[in-house]
Amino acid sequence: MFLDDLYQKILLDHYQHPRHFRELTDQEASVVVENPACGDRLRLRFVLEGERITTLEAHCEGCAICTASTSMMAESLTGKTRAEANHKIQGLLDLIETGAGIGDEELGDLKVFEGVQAYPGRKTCATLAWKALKDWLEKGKED
Amino acid sequence: MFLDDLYQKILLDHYQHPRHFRELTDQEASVVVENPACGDRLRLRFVLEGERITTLEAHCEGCAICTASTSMMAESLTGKTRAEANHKIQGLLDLIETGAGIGDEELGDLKVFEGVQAYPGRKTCATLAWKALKDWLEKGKED
Amino acid sequence: MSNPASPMVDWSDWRPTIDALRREFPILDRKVHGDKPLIYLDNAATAQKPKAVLEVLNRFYTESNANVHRGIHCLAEEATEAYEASRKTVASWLGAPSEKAIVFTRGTTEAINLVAHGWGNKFLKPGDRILVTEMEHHSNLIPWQMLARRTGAVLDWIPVTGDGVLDLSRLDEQLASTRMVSLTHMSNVLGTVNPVRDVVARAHAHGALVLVDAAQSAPHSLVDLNELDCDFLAFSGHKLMGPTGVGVLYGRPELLEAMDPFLGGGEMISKVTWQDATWADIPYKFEAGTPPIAEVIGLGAAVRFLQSLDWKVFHAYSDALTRYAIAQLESIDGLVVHGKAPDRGGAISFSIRDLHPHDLAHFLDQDGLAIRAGHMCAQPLIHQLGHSALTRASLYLYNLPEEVDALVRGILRVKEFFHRVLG
Amino acid sequence: MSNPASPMVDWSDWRPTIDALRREFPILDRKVHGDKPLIYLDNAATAQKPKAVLEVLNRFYTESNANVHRGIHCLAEEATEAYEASRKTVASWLGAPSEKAIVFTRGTTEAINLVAHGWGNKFLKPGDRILVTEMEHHSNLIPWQMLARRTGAVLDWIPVTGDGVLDLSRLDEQLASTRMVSLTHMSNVLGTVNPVRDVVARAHAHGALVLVDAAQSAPHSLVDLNELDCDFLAFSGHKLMGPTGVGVLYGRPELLEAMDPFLGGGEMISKVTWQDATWADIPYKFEAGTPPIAEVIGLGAAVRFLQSLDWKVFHAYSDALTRYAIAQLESIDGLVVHGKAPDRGGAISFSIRDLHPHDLAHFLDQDGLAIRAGHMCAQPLIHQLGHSALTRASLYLYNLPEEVDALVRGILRVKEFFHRVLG
Ligand SMILES: Cc1ncc(COP(=O)(O)O)c(C=O)c1O
Ligand SMILES: Cc1ncc(COP(=O)(O)O)c(C=O)c1O
Repeated sequence: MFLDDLYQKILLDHYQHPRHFRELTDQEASVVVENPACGDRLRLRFVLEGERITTLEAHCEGCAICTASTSMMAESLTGKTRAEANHKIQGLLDLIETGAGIGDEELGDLKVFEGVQAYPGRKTCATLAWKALKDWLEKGKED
Repeated sequence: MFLDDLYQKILLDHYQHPRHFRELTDQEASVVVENPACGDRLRLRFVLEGERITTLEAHCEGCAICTASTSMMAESLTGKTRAEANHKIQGLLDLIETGAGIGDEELGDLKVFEGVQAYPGRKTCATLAWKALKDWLEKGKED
Repeated sequence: MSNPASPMVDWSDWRPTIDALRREFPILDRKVHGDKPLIYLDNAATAQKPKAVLEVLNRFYTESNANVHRGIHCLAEEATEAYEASRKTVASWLGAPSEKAIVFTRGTTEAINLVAHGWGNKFLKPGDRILVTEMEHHSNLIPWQMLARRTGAVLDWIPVTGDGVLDLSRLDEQLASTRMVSLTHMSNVLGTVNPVRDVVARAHAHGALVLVDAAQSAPHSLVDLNELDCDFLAFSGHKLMGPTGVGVLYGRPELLEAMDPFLGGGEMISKVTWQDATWADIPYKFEAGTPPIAEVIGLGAAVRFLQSLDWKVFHAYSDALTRYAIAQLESIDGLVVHGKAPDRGGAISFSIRDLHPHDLAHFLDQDGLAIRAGHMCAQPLIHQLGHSALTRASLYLYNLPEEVDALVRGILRVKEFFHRVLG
Repeated sequence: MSNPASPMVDWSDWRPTIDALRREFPILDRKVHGDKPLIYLDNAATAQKPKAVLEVLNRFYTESNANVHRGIHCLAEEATEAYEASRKTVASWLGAPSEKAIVFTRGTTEAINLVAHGWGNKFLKPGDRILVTEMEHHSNLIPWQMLARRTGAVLDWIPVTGDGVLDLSRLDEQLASTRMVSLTHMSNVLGTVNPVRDVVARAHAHGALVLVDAAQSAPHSLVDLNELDCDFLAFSGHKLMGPTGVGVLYGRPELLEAMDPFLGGGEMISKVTWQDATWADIPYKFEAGTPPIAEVIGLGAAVRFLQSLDWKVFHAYSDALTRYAIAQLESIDGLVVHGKAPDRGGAISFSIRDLHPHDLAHFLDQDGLAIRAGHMCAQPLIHQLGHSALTRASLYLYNLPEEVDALVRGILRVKEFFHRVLG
């Protein structure tokens, strides 16, 4: 199965043991987003102190790709500044859209999502959390 | 042109010199009907005394077939009883739908409409007045 | 793969018929992802098209294409005749009292919206009840939600039991002050075939009308208006081997006559002045604008194709294949099939412990298996079943037992893969 | 027949291009009534389809047929990709700011009804004015009449002069309290091309929105949103060489976002509970139910076909052919062409003294000539012109000067026949 390249151990590990996950109510969540294709629901809670993301919590009832992508985002962006986060978000989105983007080193484990490029139907799964955070950071600017 | 068989002198004569035609207002008319395909409007005025149609007047802004058919109806049914009229109406409608119907003798000039059978798009033109009278006679029964 | 739990079925009597049928569908020869033969098990979403339909479409466009109803030329007359012949075909197929009762729409969804507007806006009053069921497709739920909001009517639901059948124990109570019951004939999630005739009789006794969503039942030739006795019925062409872009609303002529038109435009008028218009007779009153002409003609061909089948054979085959598929699927550890109705069709939805439908569907696709994962446009039902998504395999007449076997094999492989990697 | 009054045009430069174009249209080889070559002059009603469109339709059904947007399998992804590619094609063809601004509908009629409901029901108040023109097709009149009745808004008209052009002398006055101007880009009766850009600028200055009915102009590739600057625009696929059953509504994204959805059902929702639903993002909010999938994909092929043409050549040819046809027709004694706009397309409506359009059309049909007779879905305009029916010949890119000559010859023959029999 070619899909093995996408569903690697690292991804499935995050699926099985998602990091920074806890049950979140809609009220607690900073954003609630849905995958329109499947109705999966994702709740994310962010705390920004100054320019730094100090807390990033999530809960996702979704597939392995969506769950792992959310978990890996939470792990890699907690403690990062807004600028650092934006850089990484864009890197991940570019990787999935075009295969290009920031280097392998910076991507680290996120490189696993390169495989999603070949599967247009799954792009939403892989990017849902990242786009939600991006929107939230952009809106945050206006405050 | 095969259409010559339909557009015979008798038909075009009624088109040019329609019988029993005069300007009728919507108020005066017993029925006003339209050809939904083209928006042509036909006004008919009937007077029934007892069982007999004593007056049958018409005005039609329509094509040759519609005008001639209306004129020939007025001519052939004025003075007829309801039963006689119904018989002739059904004869004309059958002629146009199936080619069958009452004999040539009874049809007389109306035989010209046999040709409409081949032209589904013109059936409404040829039957508009006849169907309107038929409906009116049926409704009349309820009085 | 031979599965010890599977019922022993002898398919050989059916085989020549099904093989002959399959030859009518060019797409069934398709290979995907390189050399994998397509195994199409997403028929409840849309059905594949036989050559007969494609040829009729192509012939129309290359020989008779014209606009309908208003032209006095050869092409316009051919097009109009073919268009109206489809209406006759559909009317007689359904057992409708008259062709005037057949309105062509874009699909089931538009047909239901048409009734919600044309009938609902005119006749519903605040407090009137609209009754649907808990197993409705969004297309038979949202139009009524929107209508309730417009008119102040109240929306209520017939509950669904754990087995996936309607709980009609409180129906008579629910029917008090109900003006419209709108229910699906066959669930696109649970496969359940509902006792429509019974619901109709009880609804009529309370003076309520009944709309039947036949999107899933019409493709299996289960619609007989004389038996169902419903007031409205809707289905889509694309699910019964016809083209996309076309569907049917059947309505009792006297109801259609009483209703307001829905869309305004060409075709649906009689006389138009600057400020006002009068409407054409039914069914034209509801067919505003240039209709989906080629699609209606193609739908006629699809219905004729369905009519040409020996349904004694195909119903028996479909039932056997559905039962076989359910048994095979349930032999998989951790797999639960949702919907245990005794009377059911081939839409089989299931969940598997620790395996999300999206992941499963994606892996199966790599094997050429086309199935569906998600909410299947029935979010409330799926949530009620305790899920946010399910996997659905839906069978149609041309599916084969080997395809079911391939599905089961595929699922087992995906389970093994996840097990292996997750340890 | 050589007509002394005809302008001398040298067609030879164009000829190879037009002949090559004609070869793309299988139906143009059709013979009718035995051996009469089809002369199709009813293009404003619907256009013929090039092979490119038919092949795309057929390929979709035989290779990729699946429902869109919700499937994670190969066919569903191919179908979705092709469907969304059509949206991109249409958006870039029109010069739309974003694909989100493109909503697929069944046709122009549904598109206009969608705006009348989704925008009109929400934003119009009693006394607000809706401004149309006296040359509108019923599809751009009835929806506004119905909306005015629903909301208490007032319907008003921009008059049309004897020459068939808009009388804009009172426009600014009429625009006071107007919220929506809806006008045709090109009249299907008079051929007139309206000064949309000017009307838009003045309407915007008064805070009114403008919807452009581009049903007749889009087929001639006359739509550039950057130039027109309108707020909504509607057209049908079938008139621009695409399939029936599909059309386009363009709307400014911010307007589409503010509007209520029109039809409720699958595809157009985000989250659904028993009592409520939230809507999907634009454009999906307006695409309820299974869309006309094959038709949208076929429409994309039709637009690409149009894009492949050299419009410098085709516009010049169309203009020349239209001018030629008008001159030839006007040389006939007793014939009056309605519509003298300097900027005009190839829809040519005329009346002939003592010859009813129906009779004429019927006789011409016997010669293979397909023209239209009737009210052309514009009853108020036709009555204003003093008629209850007109005859219309409408030209498209593949028509030939010989076909115009045949029309003129045919008309003369019919006149002679009537003369002879009537004496
Ligand atoms: C100017 C104009 N507007 C609207 C329409 C309606 O288009 P459709 O019937 O495809 O919805 C037409 C064609 O019939 C037209 O010519
Ligand atoms: C039960 C049921 N109702 C309604 C629909 C809606 O049909 P369409 O999307 O063709 O309008 C579907 C299919 O999607 C269905 O399965």
